[in-house]
Amino acid sequence: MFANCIDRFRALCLSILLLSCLAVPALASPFEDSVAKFANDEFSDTEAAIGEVAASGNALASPIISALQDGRLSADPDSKKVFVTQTDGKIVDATTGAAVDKVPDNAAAVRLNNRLRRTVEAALGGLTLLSPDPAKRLAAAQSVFKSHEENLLPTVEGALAKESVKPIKQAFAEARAAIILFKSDASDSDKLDAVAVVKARGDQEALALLTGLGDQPPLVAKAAASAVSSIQSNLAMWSMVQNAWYGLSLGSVLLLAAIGLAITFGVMGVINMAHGEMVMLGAYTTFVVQEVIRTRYPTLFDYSLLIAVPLAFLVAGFIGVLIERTIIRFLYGRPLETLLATWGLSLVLQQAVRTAFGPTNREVGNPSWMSGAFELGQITITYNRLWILCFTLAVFAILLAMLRYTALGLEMRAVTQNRRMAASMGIATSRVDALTFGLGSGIAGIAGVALSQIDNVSPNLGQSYIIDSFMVVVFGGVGNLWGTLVGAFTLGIANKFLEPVAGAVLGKIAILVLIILFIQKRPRGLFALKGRAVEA
Amino acid sequence: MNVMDTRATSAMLYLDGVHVSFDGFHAINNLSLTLAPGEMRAIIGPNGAGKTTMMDIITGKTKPDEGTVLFDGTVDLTRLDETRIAELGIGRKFQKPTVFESQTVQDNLLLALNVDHSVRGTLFWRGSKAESERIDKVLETIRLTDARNRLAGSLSHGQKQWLEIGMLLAQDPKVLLVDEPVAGMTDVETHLTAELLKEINKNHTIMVVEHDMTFVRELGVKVTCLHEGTVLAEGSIDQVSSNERVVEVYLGR
Amino acid sequence: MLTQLTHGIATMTRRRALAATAGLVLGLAASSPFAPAQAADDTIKVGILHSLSGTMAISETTLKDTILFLIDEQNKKGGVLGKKLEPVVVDPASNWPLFAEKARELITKDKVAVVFGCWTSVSRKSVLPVFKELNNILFYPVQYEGEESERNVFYTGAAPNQQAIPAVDYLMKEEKVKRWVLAGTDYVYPRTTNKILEAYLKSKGVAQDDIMINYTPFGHSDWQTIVADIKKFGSAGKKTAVVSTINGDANVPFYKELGNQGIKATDIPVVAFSVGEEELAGIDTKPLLGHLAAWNYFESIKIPANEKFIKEWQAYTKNPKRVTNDPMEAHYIGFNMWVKAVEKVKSTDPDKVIDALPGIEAPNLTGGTSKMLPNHHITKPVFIGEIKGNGQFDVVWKTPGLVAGDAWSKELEGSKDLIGDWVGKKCGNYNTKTNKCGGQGS
Amino acid sequence: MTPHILTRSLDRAATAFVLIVAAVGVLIPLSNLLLPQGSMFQVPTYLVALWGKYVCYAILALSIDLIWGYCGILSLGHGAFFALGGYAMGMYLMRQIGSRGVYGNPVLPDFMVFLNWDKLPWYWYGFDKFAFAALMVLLVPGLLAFCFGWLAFRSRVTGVYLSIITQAMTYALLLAFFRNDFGFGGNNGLTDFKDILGFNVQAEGTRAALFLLSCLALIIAFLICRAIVTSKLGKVLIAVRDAESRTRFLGYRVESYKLFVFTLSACMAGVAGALYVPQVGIINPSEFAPGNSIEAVIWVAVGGRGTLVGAALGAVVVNYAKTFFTSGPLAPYWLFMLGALFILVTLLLPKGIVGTFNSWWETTKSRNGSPDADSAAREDGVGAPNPAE
Repeated sequence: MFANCIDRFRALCLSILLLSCLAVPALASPFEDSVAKFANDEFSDTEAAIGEVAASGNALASPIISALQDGRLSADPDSKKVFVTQTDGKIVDATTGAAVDKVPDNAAAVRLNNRLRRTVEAALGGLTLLSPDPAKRLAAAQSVFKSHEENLLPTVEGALAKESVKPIKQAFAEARAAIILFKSDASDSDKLDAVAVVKARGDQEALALLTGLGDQPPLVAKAAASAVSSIQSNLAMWSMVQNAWYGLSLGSVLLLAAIGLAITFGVMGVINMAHGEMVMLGAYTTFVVQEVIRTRYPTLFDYSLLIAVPLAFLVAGFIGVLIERTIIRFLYGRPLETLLATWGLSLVLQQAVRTAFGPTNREVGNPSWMSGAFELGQITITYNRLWILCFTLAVFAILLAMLRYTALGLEMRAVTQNRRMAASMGIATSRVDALTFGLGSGIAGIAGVALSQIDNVSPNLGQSYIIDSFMVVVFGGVGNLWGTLVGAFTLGIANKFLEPVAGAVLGKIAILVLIILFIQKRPRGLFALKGRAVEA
Repeated sequence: MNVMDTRATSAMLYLDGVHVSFDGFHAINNLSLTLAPGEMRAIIGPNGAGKTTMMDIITGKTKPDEGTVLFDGTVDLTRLDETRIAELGIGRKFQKPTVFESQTVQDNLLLALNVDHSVRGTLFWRGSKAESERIDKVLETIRLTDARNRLAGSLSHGQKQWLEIGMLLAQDPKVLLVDEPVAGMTDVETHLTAELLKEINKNHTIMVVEHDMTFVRELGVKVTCLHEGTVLAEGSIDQVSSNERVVEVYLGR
Repeated sequence: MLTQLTHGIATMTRRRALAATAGLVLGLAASSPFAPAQAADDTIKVGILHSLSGTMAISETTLKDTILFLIDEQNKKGGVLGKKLEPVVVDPASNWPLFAEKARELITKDKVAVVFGCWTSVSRKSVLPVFKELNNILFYPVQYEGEESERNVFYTGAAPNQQAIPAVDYLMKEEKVKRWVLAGTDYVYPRTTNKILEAYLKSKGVAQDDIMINYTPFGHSDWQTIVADIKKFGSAGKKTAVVSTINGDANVPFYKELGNQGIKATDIPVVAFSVGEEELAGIDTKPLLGHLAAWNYFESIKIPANEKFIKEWQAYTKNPKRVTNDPMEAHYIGFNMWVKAVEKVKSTDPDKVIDALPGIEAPNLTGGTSKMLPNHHITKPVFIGEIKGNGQFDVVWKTPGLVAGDAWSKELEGSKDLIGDWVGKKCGNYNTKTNKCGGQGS
Repeated sequence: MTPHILTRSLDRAATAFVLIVAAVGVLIPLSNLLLPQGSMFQVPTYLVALWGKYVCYAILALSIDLIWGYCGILSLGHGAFFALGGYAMGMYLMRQIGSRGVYGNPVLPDFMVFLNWDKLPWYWYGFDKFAFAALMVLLVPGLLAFCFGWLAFRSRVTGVYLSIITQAMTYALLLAFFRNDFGFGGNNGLTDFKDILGFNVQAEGTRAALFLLSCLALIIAFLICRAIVTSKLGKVLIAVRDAESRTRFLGYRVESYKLFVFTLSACMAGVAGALYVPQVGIINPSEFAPGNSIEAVIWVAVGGRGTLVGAALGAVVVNYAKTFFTSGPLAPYWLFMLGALFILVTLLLPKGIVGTFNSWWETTKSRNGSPDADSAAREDGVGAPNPAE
């Protein structure tokens, strides 16, 4: 009881110190000693230093540890001096807080490994539980939930009592429950309450916590076991939803890759084996855009993809028009020869990119709005996948609208349905051909922008999508954009429901075999055009 | 046995209540038609009247949604595929002349001969005198004897039409379906074709689809006018061409 | 020529045509491009057998440049035995039978003294019979599954005991990992490595339930399900780590998915055996901070020899950003060993060089001296590096000394009694139980 | 087969082709074995292996030409049959290694030992016998082609759809053979062969014999193809190629014809693969890669689709070019050349080398008023295919 009081008192002091942010000069030499350990470049010393600094109650503790986490803490191994580079670029001495001109030349950033990173997180969690920034408090509560450091209980409880923001309060309650569950001298009833709180959380981390409890009183163990099974069955249900989402996401990638092909192959009947290379060119356009932005206008990085989309469309579209004018137009009505010529073309384009950009992968970064994930119920939805899905549907809708409502769209449909008639009505068929092919290629280029966010940007990028794209278009039914849409999502979802059962490889084989069998049943795909026209 | 059944069993071709639609478009609508053995029938009708689709149905290329299609009174054609129907003895000439362009005239006829059509049969085939005599005869009939070694693709349009008719002869079917045999022909050729068809009709049942009214008149046979997938009028050429509805939808003005 | 040929046949009598044909055929077959090039006597030819096109170009092109660089450096020093080295570059185009064909061409037509080449195991397997038959030397610079020791091949990359096992040891000790995901691309190297690791983990008391093995096809790009599975497997309350033998292009989408699904190295660390500086150059590494790789070399190792090598390499390639990696170091070591062996026996005769190589020592780029062992593998230090935000690795652990490469794994039933010894026993698969050359028998 | 089929099939060009191949088949091994090394006309052993490979590719090209050039079936998965034949032979060669493998296991191939398999999977039984393996070389590709073709042709899957599903087939097989669990050595495939029928595969004599055999196989395949394309069956095939539904209306069962040539062609591809494997020393799943099959189709296009000599010639020319360009200073640019070759041939020489030559020959001859212009123009008894399918 007495110890508890002291703990609370200490926590109170700590919180006052942190809240007021008073730059009290540290008088205690133990703090200096502790900080100096950072300069030893030994993980064990660094670990000790973190513990001691965190426990010191010194106002500089939090800045030091967060600097350590971000790699802004440097140490001079000779003088054993440690420096904090603040986020605004100013440099201070870690032990005194006094401003310093520059870090000595032989100082190096204090190194961390994963174990230390966890220690830092836990320490920082303890230190920022009472931070005025709600986001930091939430993060702190979550890191305490994971680390369940017993000595943080009083701080957590204090924070819990004061917290007014509901989700954070909930997080504090969960953090407290986690600590209590691991506290050997907590009462059974406290522990049972804690189990209930954790069970209510119901996610994989709750599951991890409950399954990792170790020895517990029988009553608690029983409650934990039942909580585990209930969470597991709940999660199993969610995993179905998750598979469906993954399927949609994979379907959107397939659709994106195939949609340009649905134009060049589906509408024009040109078997364009260089389609994948158009996708690749789009991805490389993104790379170039990002490179320019990185070196010239770093602040615009988040807009890089928005800039890349029209550029990729233009680049790939232009090359598409060029290809149509120089190669494809001589091969109309000879689909299989087009296949061979475009295959040759794909080799040339690949090697050209390999020569220009090198054979290795190129880095295309995710803008901040495409990084990370959010939780929806018990499934994780990553932003990049979500955006790609939205983007794909948007491209699809725009394309559909374009074909239906614009003059070019009308001309395209006229030319593909009856070339001679269209020509005699004054449509410049060769111009329409070039533009249609350019449109299909341009859309492939756009697809490249999106795919650069989830896949390699290398000369081989296109190869990995070409077969899948053809499967999607053929499965959906040539000449039918809606067929391509349904085909892509069907294949995506089927793949993702097969994968957990059969594994990735067998799942893919099964899909291929199913497509082969399906084509026997419906030789012209899911949404085949009927009637005499198709025979022509 | 009622009247209908007698008609059915005695007919060479018997279509009754046939419907077919493509994506909601009714190409054939309650079509009923009977072709007696040895008859030659001319089919006329505007574009989209369903003439070619009707031939597709008879030859097994298109399956009707409902209705009866009988051959020789007993054989249900809707259950058979093109090959089987051709084997039964229904030959067809296409609207657009379809010959094997990269093969010689002679080979085109050879392929059409109604001899063993199995893989084995053709692999170990060796020509017989009877066969070459028949080919010679057909070549003479279609006036292509001099062109026998030319590639079919190098023939003129009219010659291709004739070659295709020649292939029908070589096939020696019971029923010939002839789709627009004189399209693109000169007047002389048209006349000769009419003569030729009449000659063929001596041994075969024929159904001719044609737009050329002069030609149809020259044939001098019973005429059926189709419109929107159904029979509009039937009778002699004079009867049909004086029919008000026919004039309205087809002959016009 | 074709015209002449057919024309000729049409006009000449058949017998004369035949004679003409015979001459032509032999002429065609025996002449260009295979007529032995007039080898200048004052050079020693070095074959470079790395794919410059196709799927493997991504990794192998750098190694071609490395050897060209090393040859260039050696020639500046006056070459070998007073002769200049002359590189012969061919492109096997990531096509395995073409590897064999090109190896044959290098040895027979170009008469190279040694070949540096191959990346994938299958390419090495494909050229192996050629090197045995024509008795030449291959230096193979990539970490591989082991289970091989051939007289004509020198393995300068890591054997499993020089990479996989130390990495697992590190995770057990430093990270207290109790649960293991062995994720790999479905081919021989991951299969074998995982077999070895599974046996090793079990010998350390890890239960079967705590090991999850997963294989994916080459170039797998949709990792959503597998990353979710790893996450689920990791939520069993025990510290979990992923040991990744995922190969090549599949790594980028894998790491991107890991980063996006928020799996941090502090939660579930991933230790990879096929991800080096070159691979990281294609990824934004900030979300990957703290994930691990085990190699025998890292570019970030700060010793003078390495810094000099990097500086010269970047100057040679005229690219100040060009990275270095482990297989490059392996070629560096192998090349220097070969030079030393040639100078020792004063000949490039393969038999003499092969016999001289075991025992040869050459400095590596991490401050030690590697030695060629009788089993044709070398001694190497093992480093564990954590990925940093700048695409480099931070060395967090290393073996106290150099580890000798095992040709045959001690952990596998089939090979535990085998050793390779080309010095004493003159045998690559000597059975220490039966004291016989020729494998397990049974 | 009755003799008249043979005699009919041999016109002048065909005879010349057979004689050339026979000359190559005899002279190259003889020069390799008998002439002293370094002699001007001595063909080094590695060239024997290289040309052996080309000859196998020529057989594959013939098999593709038979179905594509004469029947209009564009298979983008013919590499699968080639590889299956190769695997059947590879399995025999693996079993011949016996206890000479690195682990010394008398029954299990090395890769099985190292994956801890304790017994041979059932589908490896019998492959220790050459006769059985030889049967499988024909049977496995043939059976797969038969099943696949039976399904596809009966449902009238044609043109592009057929091409794409053949590609799906070979891609599925590629993935399956990559799996180590499948029991064919995974990515590494089958390699390190020692003996074939008791002869060392690496011995010069064996190589020479294999080369001779390959040439013999090429001649036999050529004669079979000639016999088919010059028979009435060949005319039916061309009819199917040019106007499939017309052929059907003449009463031919088109699917039977397609099935027959497709299966036969797959068997031929299988034989080519089986001869290829001992000469290159490895068979691995990358042979199933869709790109390989497309390339093989391109050989045919380059040489001249619908001319058997052209197909064989195309295979040799393209692969010779590949060998030539992948070494030396041109190595980094060879893909440009290969790609450009494919584009230029389809654009400028749609009939391929031999097809174009034939046309040229025909015009020259008719200008000179030579009486038998027709026979030269129709070197294989038919006109060139109509490029528009």
